[in-house]
Amino acid sequence: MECKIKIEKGKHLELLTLMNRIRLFEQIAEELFLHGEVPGFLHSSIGQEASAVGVCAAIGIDDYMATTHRGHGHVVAKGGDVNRMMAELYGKVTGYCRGKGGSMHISCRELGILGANGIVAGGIPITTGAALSAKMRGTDQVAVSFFGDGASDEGAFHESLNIASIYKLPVLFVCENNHYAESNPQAKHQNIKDVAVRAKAYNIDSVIADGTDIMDVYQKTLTAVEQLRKGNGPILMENKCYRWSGHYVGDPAVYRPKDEPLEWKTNRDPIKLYAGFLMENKIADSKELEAITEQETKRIWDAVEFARNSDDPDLTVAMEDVYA
Amino acid sequence: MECKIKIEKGKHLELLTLMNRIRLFEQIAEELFLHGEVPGFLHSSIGQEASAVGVCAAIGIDDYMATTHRGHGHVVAKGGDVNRMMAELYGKVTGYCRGKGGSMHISCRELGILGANGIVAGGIPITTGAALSAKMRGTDQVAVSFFGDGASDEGAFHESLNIASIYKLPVLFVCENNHYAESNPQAKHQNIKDVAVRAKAYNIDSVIADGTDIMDVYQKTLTAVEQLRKGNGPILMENKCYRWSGHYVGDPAVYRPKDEPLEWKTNRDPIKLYAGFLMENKIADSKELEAITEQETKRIWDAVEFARNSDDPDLTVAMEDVYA
Amino acid sequence: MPRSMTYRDALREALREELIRDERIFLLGEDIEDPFGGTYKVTQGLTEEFGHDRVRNTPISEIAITGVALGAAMTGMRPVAELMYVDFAGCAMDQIMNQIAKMRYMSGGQVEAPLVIRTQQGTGRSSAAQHAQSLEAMFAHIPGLKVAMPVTPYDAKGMLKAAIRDPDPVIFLEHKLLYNTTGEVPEEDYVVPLGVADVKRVGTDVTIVATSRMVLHALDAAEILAKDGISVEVVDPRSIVPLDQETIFDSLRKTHRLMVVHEAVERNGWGAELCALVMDHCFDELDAPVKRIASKNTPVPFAPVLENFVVPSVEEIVAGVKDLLV
Amino acid sequence: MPRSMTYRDALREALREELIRDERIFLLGEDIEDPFGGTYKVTQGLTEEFGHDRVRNTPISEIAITGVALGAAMTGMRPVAELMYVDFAGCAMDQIMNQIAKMRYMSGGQVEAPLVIRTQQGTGRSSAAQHAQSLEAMFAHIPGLKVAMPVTPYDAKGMLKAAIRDPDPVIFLEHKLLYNTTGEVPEEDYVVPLGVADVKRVGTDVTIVATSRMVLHALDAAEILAKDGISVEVVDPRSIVPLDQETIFDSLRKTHRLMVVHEAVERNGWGAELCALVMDHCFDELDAPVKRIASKNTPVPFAPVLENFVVPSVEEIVAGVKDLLV
Ligand SMILES: Cc1ncc(C[n+]2csc(CCOP(=O)(O)OP(=O)(O)O)c2C)c(N)n1
Ligand SMILES: Cc1ncc(C[n+]2csc(CCOP(=O)(O)OP(=O)(O)O)c2C)c(N)n1
Ligand SMILES: [Mg+2]
Ligand SMILES: [Mg+2]
Repeated sequence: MECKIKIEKGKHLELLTLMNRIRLFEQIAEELFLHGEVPGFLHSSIGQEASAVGVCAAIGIDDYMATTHRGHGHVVAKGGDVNRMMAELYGKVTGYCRGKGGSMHISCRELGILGANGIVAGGIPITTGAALSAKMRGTDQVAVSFFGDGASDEGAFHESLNIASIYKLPVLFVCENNHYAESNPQAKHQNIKDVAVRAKAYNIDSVIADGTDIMDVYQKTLTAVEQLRKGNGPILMENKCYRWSGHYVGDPAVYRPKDEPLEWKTNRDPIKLYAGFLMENKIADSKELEAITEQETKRIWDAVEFARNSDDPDLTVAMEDVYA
Repeated sequence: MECKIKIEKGKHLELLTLMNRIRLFEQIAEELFLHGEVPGFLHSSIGQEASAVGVCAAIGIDDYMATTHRGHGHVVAKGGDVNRMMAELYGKVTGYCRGKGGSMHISCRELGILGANGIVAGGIPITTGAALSAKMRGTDQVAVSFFGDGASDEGAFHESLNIASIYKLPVLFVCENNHYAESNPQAKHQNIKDVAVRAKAYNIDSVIADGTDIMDVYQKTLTAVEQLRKGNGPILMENKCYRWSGHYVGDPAVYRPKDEPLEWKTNRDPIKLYAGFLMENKIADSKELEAITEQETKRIWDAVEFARNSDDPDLTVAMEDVYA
Repeated sequence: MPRSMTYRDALREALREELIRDERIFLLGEDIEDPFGGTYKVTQGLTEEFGHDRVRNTPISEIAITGVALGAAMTGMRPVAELMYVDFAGCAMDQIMNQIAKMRYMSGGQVEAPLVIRTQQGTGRSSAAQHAQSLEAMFAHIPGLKVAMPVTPYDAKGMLKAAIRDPDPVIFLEHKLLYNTTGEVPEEDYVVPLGVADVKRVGTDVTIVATSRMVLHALDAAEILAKDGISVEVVDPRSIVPLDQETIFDSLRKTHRLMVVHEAVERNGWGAELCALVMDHCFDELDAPVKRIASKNTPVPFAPVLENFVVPSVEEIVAGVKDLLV
Repeated sequence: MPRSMTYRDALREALREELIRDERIFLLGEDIEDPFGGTYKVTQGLTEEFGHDRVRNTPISEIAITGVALGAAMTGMRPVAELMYVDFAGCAMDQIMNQIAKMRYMSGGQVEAPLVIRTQQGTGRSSAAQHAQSLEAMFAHIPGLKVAMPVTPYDAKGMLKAAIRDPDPVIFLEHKLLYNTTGEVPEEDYVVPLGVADVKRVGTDVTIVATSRMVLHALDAAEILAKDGISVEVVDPRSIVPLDQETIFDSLRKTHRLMVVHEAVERNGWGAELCALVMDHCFDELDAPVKRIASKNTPVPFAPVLENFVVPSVEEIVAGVKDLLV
């Protein structure tokens, strides 16, 4: 891990805090799901925290972001309130979407979060539209679209990158290549190693980052966003990473070689790597780091309490928001 | 124009005959359309004859081919009977589709013509499926998909090339880049000059041919088809060409620079170029060439007579073929 | 002062006036820019006036057209997207049905999707199976969408303005055979609100509810039937979502006989929904079963004789009304 | 000898037996290969038995899945494609509606498209707006498609075999809440032909026509109503295209009261079509208006309380039947 730019200690700790918050949110939600407390599906992003936090740290609250079924991490990284997130997972009226969206549809207007999406690649054109809107309104906002390696096989991916290139839109397409599309390993769903090569089909720039190395992701995103704000057109970023869990909570992921997750967990844990870096460089000591974990653990359990104590939506809520 | 392989005179004349047949079919159909004799839409492929004939000459009757709204040339090149084609344009029961398809839906089962298509890029996945079928049945058939530069922006293009690459299918994707998608010049619909670069996104081979030079198209297709039959996976071929007429018959094409069509017609007329080549190399003399034009002119007017004299489909035909 | 103008010009005038009124509005679609001005020339002249930024061509990418419109609508713009033919909605159906229609709901009301998808549908030009469908029933089945189907230039202009100003996504279905029809259109700004039916002809014996071009067929049939002393009321719902049920039911309460006519295929078409609504609300008012007249359950054939045969004709409507009265 | 087995296992057995019977058959879809065996595990074990050639994973590319299936079907194969959720049909709608459904017609009968699209739909697992729709009415509106909706393991197996052997494209709609339900399934080869309704319970007072999982609700309601001395006949059309109208009308001619229940949203749902058909053919048999019970006109909400609320319940059916009888 390498940091070539000046980053304040506070910023470092903030990044690590967010990574911990994501990890703990996912771990605890997973546990609650397996206990039957949380309905629906859950897709955990454990192992991909560096990508979420590294990218979102490089953009502002005014910038737009859209994500996928595996979106908790991105929402947290963009500043999402874990109380409202957890409540949404529980289907409670205090959730971001008043319990009508659930895990796969969390959005937050004030934070520029255009929404998770249950349709693979479904959010990519939408983010592209947000970028067009920013450009037409003459702001310097950018839009970030998160999606997976599998999503890059969808027609929606192709059409979005092409139109963004033609219109020179300030959109960062972030492919989190975790090497699997559900049960299908990358080599079985696309005949390329780097999704980034697909940028050539649209004559746009691309950049590959180590998605387990937050400093790498963060610095490369800063550079990319600078380009976007200059009006140089869209960029395709590929963050190589790995999802530790199954595709959804409950999936035993028998389709993976046994030692593969072990290898990533042991040697490429984004949080362990970053914590190690901070300690090695004497930016923080282990006490400080433990304090963060403790604080975030408490924060998530508080969120669980908040969700548990929240009300179910009133039945009338079901009939609202179909039309204005 | 260059011919590096041995081609019999008879073959040369056959190719020129087909090119003439296409040109005359389009010219006469256009005229009849403007006189109100032919209903619906017509999309003329004049100027693109070398691509149609050069490609189809390199495959056999058993091989599959699917095309687009601009498909008359491909059907003729694959061996289509102009009587049945013209009758289809007239909506007569003697047409290939008994008058139910029209210009945009001509197909011919016996000739492996899977159909023209009214949906841009709609035929690409279908051709891909035919290639999968050939592979699974263990034949050495290949499948050729014709489409335009505009079609390469559709999601269907992307998904088809990706899956063909993964499955290593014997499919030749032939993009006839005539530099316009309806009224939209290529530079306004895709930020690339060569559609062929898109092959990189799927890690497949590509080849660019001069779509006004039948010898170039033919020889490159032969090589490509050889690769396909060896099981080396799909290839993206791009034939650079130009449509002389408007997008559809009746479109004055005011969106093009005035001298652009003139330039192509004068200097890059595929038929003139080929005829010149045959004469220069003493393969045929002008008399022989004139005889071909005469014969084909008669053939097309005979087709018109055939169509005119054919019956409208009985009304009961409308209710047939919805289900088996 | 009303002037006579074509349906096409009325639509263009609506777009133009709205583009002037609100700078958040922009148009996007295939081949809509000048000098081409759209396949049916509705947008002709608008690029020249408003520039390529606000009237923008897209690649042939229906997913992108609709998805980009949605993203823009969610972030403060008011896009009017054009799908060249309604049939191409097939290419964009995920964005239409899973994203655009549901965004407000899934977000718990946080976001709006104020956008219009203008498109045209229908038969009559030998456009064959992939360019001549009528798909309003599909859209009506998707909660979250509004569905407009104007028949006159007056309605076209007023409803397009209403659609553009609407906070919800509206599928705006023009008809390819109507562009050259003419009618009176006021000079002043006006809006025809969605969800307000129009009694296009007053009558007492039978109510015909017809949509889009079939309103014209119904009016022609009414004229013929009048000669036989049969008085037909023609009700045009104008939008089928929202639907002005009351105007339809009021007419039924007067005539006690109802026919519904549309150009979409009969099976699971919108006429079925109207039958069901009448069952629910006005069963006792019926002196005869509701009569559906719709296209036959086939793809649209190319040959003009066949195309004419599968689509409802004035004669079929005339005969159907007589059936209803025996 | 009938054995009790789950809906899932019955479907798998149908696939397995057909894969053995006819080597032109192959399966394609996302994540259907072993060891994963499909999201709902219907295809589990089949790759091991038949290999990756005949049971093949695809990229996440619904256009390709359906389009490739069509191309293969047109050239001698008999593909069974899987869309993981019916909602994803939005991504493939062009291929489904403009290509697959219309290919035979557009070619003037030259080609066939003998393929099956297996998918699952419905609510009950808090899957929210993009994973819980019921879209049979959309498919039924597209001439050229057949639409199957089995509820029991017996029907599931027999109808899947019929669908695979059918010369036309069939949209085969499983229900996500039915996979673990059990029922008797014979050991011998059998087929349940499409277009043959099944009277799932005989009764005399009211006819309920219900589809898919709603058949179970209707049977539960009938049980409850029986205690009040109300005799309900439950008719399951099993496929809505083709539709066995006669069995439904025969039942109506006996009971003179009809309810239709489905899980798709009410507006322009299949229940509307049934109302219209009854209008056309059996109006005089009706002692009361046909009653529709269907999901409310909203996207499917996530929260279990809300999801339950928008979908028809047994209680609603019971109350509805009582209404029909007053
Ligand atoms: C259009 C569509 N097709 C299929 C699915 C089912 N599905 C959900 S997630 C997923 C895998 C996505 O893979 P990838 O894009 O790599 O993201 P990851 O899950 O690895 O984060 C699939 C197939 C879906 N939700 N939407
Ligand atoms: C899905 C779809 N979108 C749009 C159209 C309308 N359309 C027909 S042809 C065409 C242009 C096609 O351009 P290209 O692929 O380059 O082929 P060319 O016409 O140049 O041969 C368009 C936009 C269509 N038929 N289908
Ligand atoms: Mg992945
Ligand atoms: Mg072109």
